[in-house]
Amino acid sequence: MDNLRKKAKELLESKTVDLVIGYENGTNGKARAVFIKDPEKTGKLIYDDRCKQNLAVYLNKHEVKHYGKIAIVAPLMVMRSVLVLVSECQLKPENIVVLGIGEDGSLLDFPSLEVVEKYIAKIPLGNPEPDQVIIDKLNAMSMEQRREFWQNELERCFKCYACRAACPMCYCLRCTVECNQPQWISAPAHPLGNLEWHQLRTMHLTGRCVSCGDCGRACPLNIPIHLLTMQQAEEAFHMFGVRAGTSQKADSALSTYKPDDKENFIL
Amino acid sequence: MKLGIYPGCSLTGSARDYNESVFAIAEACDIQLEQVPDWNCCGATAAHNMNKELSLALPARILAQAEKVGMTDIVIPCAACYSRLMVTQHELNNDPVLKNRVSEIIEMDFKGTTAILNVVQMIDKYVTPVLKDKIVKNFSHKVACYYGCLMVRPYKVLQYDQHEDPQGMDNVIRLLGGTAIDWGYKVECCGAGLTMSKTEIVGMLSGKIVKDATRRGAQAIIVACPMCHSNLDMRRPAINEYTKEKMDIPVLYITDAIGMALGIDEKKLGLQRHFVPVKMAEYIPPVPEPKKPKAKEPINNL
Amino acid sequence: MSRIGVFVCHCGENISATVDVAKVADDSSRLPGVVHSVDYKYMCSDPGQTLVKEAIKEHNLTGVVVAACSPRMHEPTFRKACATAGLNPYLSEMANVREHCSWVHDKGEQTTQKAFDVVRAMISKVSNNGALEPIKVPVTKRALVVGGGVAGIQAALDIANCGHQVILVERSPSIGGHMAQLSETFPTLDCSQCILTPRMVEVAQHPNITLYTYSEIESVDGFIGNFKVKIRKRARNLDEDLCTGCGLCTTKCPQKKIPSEFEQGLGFRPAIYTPFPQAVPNKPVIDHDNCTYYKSGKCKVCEIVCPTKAIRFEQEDTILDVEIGAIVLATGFDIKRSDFFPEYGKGKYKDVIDGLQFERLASASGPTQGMIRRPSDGQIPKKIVFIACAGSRDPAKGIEYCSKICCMYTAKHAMLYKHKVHDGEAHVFYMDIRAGGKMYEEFVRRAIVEDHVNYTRGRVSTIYELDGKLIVKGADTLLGAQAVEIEADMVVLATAGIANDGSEELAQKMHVSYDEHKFFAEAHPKLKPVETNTGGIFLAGACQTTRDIPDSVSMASGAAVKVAALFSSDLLTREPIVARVNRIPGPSHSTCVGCFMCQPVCPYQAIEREEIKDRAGNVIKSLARINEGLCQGCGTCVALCRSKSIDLLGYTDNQMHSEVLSVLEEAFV
Amino acid sequence: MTPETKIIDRVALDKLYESLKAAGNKMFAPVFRNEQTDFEYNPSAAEISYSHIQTTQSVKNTVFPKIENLFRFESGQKSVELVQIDFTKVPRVIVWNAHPCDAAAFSALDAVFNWDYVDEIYNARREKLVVIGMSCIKADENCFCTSVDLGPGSVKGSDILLTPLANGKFIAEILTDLGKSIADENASLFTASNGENKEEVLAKVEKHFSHEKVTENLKDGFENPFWHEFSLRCIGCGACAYVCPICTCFDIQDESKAGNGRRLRCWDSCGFGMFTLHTSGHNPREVQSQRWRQRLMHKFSYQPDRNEFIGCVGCGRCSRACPVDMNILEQLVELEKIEVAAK
Amino acid sequence: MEQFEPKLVAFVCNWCTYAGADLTGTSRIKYATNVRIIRFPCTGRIDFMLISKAFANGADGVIVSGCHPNDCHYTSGNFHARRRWMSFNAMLTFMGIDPERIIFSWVSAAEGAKWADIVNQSVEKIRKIGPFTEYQKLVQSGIEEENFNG
Repeated sequence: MDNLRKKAKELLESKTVDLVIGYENGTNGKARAVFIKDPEKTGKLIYDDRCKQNLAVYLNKHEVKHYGKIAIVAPLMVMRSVLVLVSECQLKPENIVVLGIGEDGSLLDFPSLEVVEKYIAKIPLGNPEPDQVIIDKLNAMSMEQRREFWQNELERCFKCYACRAACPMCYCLRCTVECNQPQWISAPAHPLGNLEWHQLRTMHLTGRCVSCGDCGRACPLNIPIHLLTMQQAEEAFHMFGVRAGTSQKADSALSTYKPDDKENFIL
Repeated sequence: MKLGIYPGCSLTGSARDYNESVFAIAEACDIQLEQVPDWNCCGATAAHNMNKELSLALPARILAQAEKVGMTDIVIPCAACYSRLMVTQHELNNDPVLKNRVSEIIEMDFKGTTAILNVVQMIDKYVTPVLKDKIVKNFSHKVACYYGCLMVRPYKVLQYDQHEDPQGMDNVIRLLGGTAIDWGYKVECCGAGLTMSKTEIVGMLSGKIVKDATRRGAQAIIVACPMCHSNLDMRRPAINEYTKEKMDIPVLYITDAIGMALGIDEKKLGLQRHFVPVKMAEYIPPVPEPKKPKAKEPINNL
Repeated sequence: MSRIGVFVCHCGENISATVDVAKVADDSSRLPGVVHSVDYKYMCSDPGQTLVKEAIKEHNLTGVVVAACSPRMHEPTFRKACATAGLNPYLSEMANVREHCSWVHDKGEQTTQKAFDVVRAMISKVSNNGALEPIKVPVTKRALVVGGGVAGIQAALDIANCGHQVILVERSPSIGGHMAQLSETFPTLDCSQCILTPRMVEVAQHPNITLYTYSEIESVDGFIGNFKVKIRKRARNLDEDLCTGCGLCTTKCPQKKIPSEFEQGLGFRPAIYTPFPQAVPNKPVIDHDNCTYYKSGKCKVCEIVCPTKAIRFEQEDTILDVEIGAIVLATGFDIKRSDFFPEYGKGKYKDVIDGLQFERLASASGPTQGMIRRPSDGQIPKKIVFIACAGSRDPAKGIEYCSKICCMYTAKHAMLYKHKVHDGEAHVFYMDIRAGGKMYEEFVRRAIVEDHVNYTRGRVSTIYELDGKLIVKGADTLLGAQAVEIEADMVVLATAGIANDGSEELAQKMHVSYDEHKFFAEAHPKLKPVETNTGGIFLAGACQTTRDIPDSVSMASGAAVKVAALFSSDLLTREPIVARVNRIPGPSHSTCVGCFMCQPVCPYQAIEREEIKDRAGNVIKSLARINEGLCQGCGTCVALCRSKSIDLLGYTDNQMHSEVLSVLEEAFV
Repeated sequence: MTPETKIIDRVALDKLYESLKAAGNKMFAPVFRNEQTDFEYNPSAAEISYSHIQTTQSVKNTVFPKIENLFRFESGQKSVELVQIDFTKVPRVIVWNAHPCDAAAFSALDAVFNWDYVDEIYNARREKLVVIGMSCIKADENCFCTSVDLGPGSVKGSDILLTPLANGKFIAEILTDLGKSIADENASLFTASNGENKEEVLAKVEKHFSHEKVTENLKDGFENPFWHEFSLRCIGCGACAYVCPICTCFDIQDESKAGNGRRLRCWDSCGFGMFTLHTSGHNPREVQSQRWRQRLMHKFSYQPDRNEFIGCVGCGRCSRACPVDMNILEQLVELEKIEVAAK
Repeated sequence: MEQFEPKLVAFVCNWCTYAGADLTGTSRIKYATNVRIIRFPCTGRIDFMLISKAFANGADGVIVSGCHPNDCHYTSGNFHARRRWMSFNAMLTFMGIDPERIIFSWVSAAEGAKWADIVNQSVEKIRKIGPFTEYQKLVQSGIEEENFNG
């Protein structure tokens, strides 16, 4: 943590970056995002187990982008999100400094995104264990049971779009749900509208989700929607061998193909 | 420097000499070789002819044992063992389902992260960097380096050396002050496991190897595989039967050559255990003659 | 509110026999937006079309639905009819009630219901149609041919003979390509240079062809009909207008021992040289790497001896900017060299040579004046082993494909050898003999039967040198994989044909896709073999895959016709079925967020980056833009776009959405 | 009427619930499920939670549901016909076990839905609503009812307010005629009060700030850099608005198939970027700080100004629901402190 | 009991399956009337949401068909589509919506008979599975509940 603060301070003092995004102590024992411009305030920075939010979401935010070059405290999911955002032209590599956080909480030195790529290449990627356990459980259920499970869960959704807002990959200016010519998604939060919305979100994140789980954490109604995108992340890996957020190149699962992609359902 | 070593069956039996020379040069170069704890048979040829899962499970268990005690690099002097472990690691790392299945079979977690080294790779990585200062006496001999099959093939899996014309041992010999000849049988078959059942075939195949090396003036054949060694060395009667003349070219392990250059006692290298006595005169390569311009004339001047 | 006219066709009895057409027309007339609905015997007939035209005028229709046969049949007919009546042709749609309904179902309520459902869906779609205007793109009638081998020469001549300007760019100092290096050609054994050189001269003299040799493509911008190309003309270091090609400089150059590229390293050339005597243009270039002057600052012998004082040591590369309407890529191929094969000596045995080297040995103008002599000592080899498929069809070597030309030239080589060395022995190791082509199989048979070439079906595992001989170890698979060992004097490897050096970079400059082996990719393997996915760029010859001379020449003529067709009018008219990125008022300008994930999806490289700038010129936003000249209207980008910022004209989201909803509106019977 | 105080024990309370449910009332009561406590329609008495501090959602759903069908329409070839909803069929809903903050929120909703336009369906639902409140004996760090003139035992908005006692019994304050009629119908379930004092059991909720001061500070606080600083963290979701008992923003959606359909009123949030986007492309609230400012200004400046009440009951739900720890209490405390720079 | 007649929509590409279905017609091969064909330029154009929309609007089954791999008129539209369907199928399966109701196929312009087979098989299959009540129920639920009854 001291290393992190020191490094952040250095970056701000040397004007290498204009802003540091990290975690601070929030209210009621929570950790939360903090935006530091003043090198003297880097003492606020913390990193511990409570720091779960995917800070990359702020890299899309107009007000935050405005600051210029940004250093971001980046545990694995943030690193991966940064790579996705770079690959999707939402972030210029020269505008970001990744303050990597290793699995043991130590500060990792990433002089460039290429080194981030190399680091990620060495790490086993996948869904967080507890989530994968639930996914496996769901996959072991019958189709009917799964349908019931999701119907009960999704029915409760009131479409506050916290899932969308929390996701770094949901940066569209106009989301498909806001498109009414044609009305692709039923806007009201009724069961059909909710199903359509979550199908859309899941498909749009297929091959792009970095399994951070922030959508699920953001949901005020505790609907485990993160399982949907996480399951797709695994599927994309199994089917296409692609994991999101491993390179700066634009090669996500659904915008590329292989002539010999294997499926077993097309007659 | 501490490395793991997997001896397999032959190094503790018929290839004791190889084992001795590997340990001897390791010691001379401050490499501590530590056996993989509680190792088992690699399965060799038998297992993969019978049961695929078994053929993978046996080497996987060896590797898992090494992983368990935190060995990151293991040396495998026997080319057959090397091949089996490499193939297993390659197959399992490319098939997560199979990997899980094998992990279940061996009831151990198999990660597949071990660096597996054959003897020449070990020499390249840990011996050659320190070799220069340790050479007592140049290995001034003209030799034929023989690689056989399993050290370089299948290339897809091993990705080691240029498989059709490997140079690993040739380079080591040059470094020791010796001369490595260019010959035609570097990667030919020695007859391998037919040594028991069809000795005459081994006689023929190994005979061709020994003969080619001899007629090109090699003073010794250098190998890095206990099977190759036993066929070329121990099967000399069968070879002589084929060649119709007595071949007396000795067969050395690459580690023997290094050991000799390092001045290690012959007994310590196990040379006395070889069937063909290790006797070689010194060989000084001729200084290349000055270029005759005539010989270099282009053919359009013919 | 739309004013739609519905026209239901009987198609004689083809439709009316199973569909109650009157009911369909009647039910349709009650649908919202429909102001006119009739049925008629033959809608496509003149009176039928007149019905449509008159209704458009009379009812002031804003959309037309013709329920008849497949749109693949008559869509153009009715679009034209609408246009004559003053209705935008893209405001008409066809409901397929014949191929998809009356012909595949029995007479009955369901069939009529289906016909009505389809009509209703099309009414719904057409109410969302927009008027579209065909896209007109101006065409610069000047072609660029890249590569001056036989394919490039043929393409350039064909285009030039159509009366269009052609710029032919060749990287080496002379045109001619590999064909100029060949001794004789199969299956006729006529002299390659004899048939090629007249063509080379024709190129040089053609008034419509501008030839740039020793030149390369620097960059390519623009799109079909409107390319902007930069050509780097490398310095020859002489004034080409003054040089007469007398060749005095080349004979006086003190550097004489530079391995000749043209002779495949078997002969030498000076530092100022023309690659071969018949070179076009017959003007030398100076090879800086080997020239004494450039290395030491002294010499200038060529300058001194030049009778016209044409040498220019200080000359620099020039960049030419040209406007081009169409491009033909004819950059040819290369072959693997013997050093690619460690099992065959990895290039260390001088007498293991490749096919092109053998061509030079066999060529009357080659380093041995056509005598077959082995490179190591100049002796005439008494036994030659030819190895076909050296590298080809070998996944272990990363070359899975068949190089296609080797079977034939190996037969030719063996035959030429036997013709020149009567007591010689020729052995060929092959995997299969692929001699498909006119007179090809006969040619191979001739080699075997008349010239007694020994063909052995099997691979060669290794070659090593022993006592001045090359020991070739192989297997004869037709004799039960028996081991074969031949002591040869020389070995000729029919090495795999590969993509030419630099083809990847060129493809990237051209925005042309290429396959895993770096050969350029055709637009469609069967139906668009000479087109690329980039409009206006065509392929000729072996740059697409290795091919022989007749194939290359036919392909070149094919590409030339494509160019000529493109140049046949001043404006290129394209169907306006193209994708478009939406634009909205600022500050957003478009709902596109510029993720550019659509870019790799587009098979035509039609998606460009558009930068929106503020008044001060600062880029405030990057977004995707579809180049309408390149877009072919597949719509893959549309379905991929998450923010629904791209739409496909003619198949818009609104149109497709309303069609789907409408077709499901009523319960099927 | 003059409030009466009675006592009811837990068994009788469950009986009261069941009998009201049996009488055909739609009961809206909190239940612990999916690791959270939230209101549901018609749970059984046994399922009802009495131990929670706060439910995830408020009770505004009963009068301002997340989707409200306003009317239907059917179209012929030429014209469109409207089919009105029969509001008289609105069922009686009894909010059971609502904390005082929720009960108090209804008066704010009443004001909004009757301010310039009298909302028929809202009023139809509101008239049929009964609120059985429950005083708070527990509170947490997010609760701040006392700072907005309410309290853990506040009677505002309840028809009957229950207060749990240490002995397991409940004080029942019968506050309105409606409350009285329910008590009277079930008189046997209640016993007389022995002067139990509810103040003794109520949760202690500290007063954190003066809302008057906040309102005053906000008057000139429109351009304060505070908004930018505090909202940098906000990701612009609608969670706070959706769980708020007073937020009433809505969006109108038509859903139709084959020309027939319905017009729906759905929840919306001023926190969404599209909320104020004009067709012209101009967005008066272009960035999140302006939207966040709108949220707080609306509650603590505009509404006090227009309707003379604060748009906040201190329930703390938004702070709990916020995925990024935008803590409203923290910010209000700050707002109270800031000195508005003189212009 | 009357036989259940399923409603199917077919999303097909213009160049292969639409032409193939034309050939079915020209060859006069009969097939079930339950399918309505919608023409797209390419399978790459088909948005997965359209499939959802079809179900939401009463379809019991959807056929999606285009050019065989490597035969796409636009070279790669069907390859992209294939990845999209693979992902979509995986998602539906995980959500407990049986993707059996979507029939994917490659039908070339020469496969008129195959088209008839695909339609007939699909209709039979969906007839056996029955009406898509789970989805259609979703469409009706939600609002009535919030209104007055239930």
